[in-house]
Amino acid sequence: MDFTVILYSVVLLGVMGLLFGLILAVASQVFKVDTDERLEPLTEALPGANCGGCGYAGCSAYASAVIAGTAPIGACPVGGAAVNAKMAEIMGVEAGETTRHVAQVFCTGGGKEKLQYNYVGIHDCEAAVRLPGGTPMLCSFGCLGMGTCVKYCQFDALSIVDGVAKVDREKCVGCGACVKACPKHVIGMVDYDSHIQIPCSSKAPGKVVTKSCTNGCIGCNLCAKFCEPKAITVTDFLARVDNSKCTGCGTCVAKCPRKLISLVDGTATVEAPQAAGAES
Amino acid sequence: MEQIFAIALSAILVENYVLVQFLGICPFLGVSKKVDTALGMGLAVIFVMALASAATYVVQQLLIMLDITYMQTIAFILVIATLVQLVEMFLQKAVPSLYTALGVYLPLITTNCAVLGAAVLNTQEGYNFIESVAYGTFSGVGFTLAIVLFATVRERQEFCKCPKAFEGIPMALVSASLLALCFMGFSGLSVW
Amino acid sequence: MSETAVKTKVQFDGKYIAKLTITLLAITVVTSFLLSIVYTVTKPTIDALAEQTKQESMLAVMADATEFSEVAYTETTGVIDVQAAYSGTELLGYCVQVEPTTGFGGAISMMVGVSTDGTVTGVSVLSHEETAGLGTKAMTDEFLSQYIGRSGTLTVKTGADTDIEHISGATVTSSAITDGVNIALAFIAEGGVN
Amino acid sequence: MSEPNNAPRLGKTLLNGIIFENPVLVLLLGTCPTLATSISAINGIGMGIATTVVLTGSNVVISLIRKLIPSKIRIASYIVVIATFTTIVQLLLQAYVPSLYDSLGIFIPLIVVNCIVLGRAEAFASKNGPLLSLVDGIGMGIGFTMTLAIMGLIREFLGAGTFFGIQVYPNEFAAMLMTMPCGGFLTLGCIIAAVQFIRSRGKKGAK
Repeated sequence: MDFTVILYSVVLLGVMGLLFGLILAVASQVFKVDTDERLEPLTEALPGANCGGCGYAGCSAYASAVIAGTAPIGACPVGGAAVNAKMAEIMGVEAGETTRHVAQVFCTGGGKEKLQYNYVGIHDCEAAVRLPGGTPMLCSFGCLGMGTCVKYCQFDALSIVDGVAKVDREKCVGCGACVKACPKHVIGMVDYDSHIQIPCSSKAPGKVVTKSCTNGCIGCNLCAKFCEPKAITVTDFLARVDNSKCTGCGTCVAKCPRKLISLVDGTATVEAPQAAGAES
Repeated sequence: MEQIFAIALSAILVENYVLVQFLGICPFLGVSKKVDTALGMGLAVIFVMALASAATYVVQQLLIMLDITYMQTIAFILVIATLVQLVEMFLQKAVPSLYTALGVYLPLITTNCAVLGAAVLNTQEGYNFIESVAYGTFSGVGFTLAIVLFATVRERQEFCKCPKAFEGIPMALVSASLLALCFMGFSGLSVW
Repeated sequence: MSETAVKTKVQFDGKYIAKLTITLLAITVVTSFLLSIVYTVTKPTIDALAEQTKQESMLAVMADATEFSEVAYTETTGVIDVQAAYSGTELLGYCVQVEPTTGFGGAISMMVGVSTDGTVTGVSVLSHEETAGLGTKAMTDEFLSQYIGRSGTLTVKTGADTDIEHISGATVTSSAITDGVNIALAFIAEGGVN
Repeated sequence: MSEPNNAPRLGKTLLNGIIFENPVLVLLLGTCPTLATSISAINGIGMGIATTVVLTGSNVVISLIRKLIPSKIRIASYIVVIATFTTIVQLLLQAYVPSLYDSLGIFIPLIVVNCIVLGRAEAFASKNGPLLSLVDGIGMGIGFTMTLAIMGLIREFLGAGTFFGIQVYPNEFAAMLMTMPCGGFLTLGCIIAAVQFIRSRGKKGAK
């Protein structure tokens, strides 16, 4: 057991360790990025999906905005209450409450058989929308069903089911990426606990809609007339529901001649699609 | 001088680090979604590999002098890890956008088989100082060539319609295998 | 990070630097200490094992030798080590360890036994990186026994009058092994041993 | 420092490593050794076992010392610990279990640069207790070995016509390409595609 080998190796590695430790320490000072010490735990608390639901470029951008005070605590739709509590505790501020939002597709795909022309090209909505009339279908407001939103959804909550986009309400975290992505703007954010849904975004008059879609809204106003809490308003041939007023009584579901309005698994009402990026 | 050219040719084409020697595949698959991040990663790897080859050559001479060459792996790894940490700090300060884009793959350069592979191959081939630095740099260039080529292919893949199961990584791997096939064509090209 | 932040003079807080350096130093010292202990403990056994495998491989190529001794030799490329083989006191020949680099996967380390009259007494492969199932087919005893009794420079041809019948699918490996044998034969022929 | 009622978490971490977060198929770490050593099933399994040993050991060691290391030098120290651990395993094997060393020997230096080891050390071991890290190491190791074995079988069968070394069909018909690098990429791609297909089939069934 000659000790020179041990001595040499320990000395060599020790010297190297010392030297590199010094270099790293000095370098970490020279390259010190002056960050607020709360930034690290805050970014840790956020889910880290960088989805942009809070309206910022990513979790670290949102975290630094919160520290700079320009962003509210509860703006992270993905994290929900758990993240807000953690963020509030790090920032030493009480947490603002948040209502959970999910995406909803305002189209039943009723018009996908009635086409102006046969579209053969890149299987992508953004490509199809650039052609004359903005859509191969007769109905110029409907969902093209080519899955751009599916590509943008990081949480695998969107899928194309027989030609039209469908949202998986449980998986949807409400980040709003699909709302921005859809070139036909048929996807909007609604409250998770909305009672009914009117899945249509066609602003065309009745006789055009009857030709271009099997169950599109023709703006007949029946649902608005029979809704006691006056939750439904019809503007340019399209019915929209205000979630806060709707009590989920379901009379409009029975009244709608096109069988368009339906209960969202029996408990929820529909609210007008808001602008992208849900604010708390 | 022609020895350097021979090394360059072999390191970039004939024995390309990623596609022929299977070194450095993790960042190759992980960072090649966009060409600019791939290029950023490639340049960082070239920088680290050049410095690492130089530093490890000096360390190897030290090890031989003290006759403790069994410490080779540890000493090399320590040098490379420190170098990568320095690059990480520098990027965080100077180019934060590239730093966030590279994300977890920057520390992974440390375990990047390519960097340690270059250091170990340098000692095996018995190159002198200039040759080993040249070998390190040119294998970094080979790595960058492979990763940038691959990134351009992957960017175009976003719009092609491929079977659901093959979307994402499997499709990338299939195109990587075709790329490897092309690079196999160079194997007959031995210069010296 | 507003623009008005004046370029603050970089202040070194010593405590942080010390903490960092001490930790790294501690880690490197502890790891190198542990490693060197294990190395010195295991070194004798490893050397003994290596010596033993070497003896076995030499016996494989020089069956009736009883003991081997180090021999001084002139450095030639491809020759790694040479040992004289004796049975009792009478010199039988030399065991030449060669490493042709023309293998498919890389270097192949081989032991070639050459008797005093310059003919091959045996060939065995010590280590290789050939592809399993392909290159290894050229390392069977049946293939290696072709070299026994041969001398001069051997060629691998796929014709009738060939010295060595190569294995289809393992042409590169069989020609590499033939190179190895040629290196050994040439080395002894030129009296590499002084 | 025993965590209360962590039995379910242990099981979950173990399964996690094998299926849900399989290091190669899902996390896409450690692809270098996977492609390099899966030329034959025996090589693959050998590499898998060697990696499991080192991964488990270094996971435990790192989770023990995780509190002492400041974040700026965490990579340097972790990788030095891993490298030391690997070399010690190599020396011990070489001295005391030479037969095993002959088959696994060439893989061990490869493990130091295996992204899984440092990946798991940084992602898991530096945040959890030694017990959980041990289980995670084992889970990841088994997942890695399984993947390598499957890859090895396919590439060996297609590329060299052998099955664990036994010649199954004459060598002339074998596609030598599969043992080459491009075969490796292709096989890994198809396996991951198969896994994605099974998982998407599973989801559709569940909905």
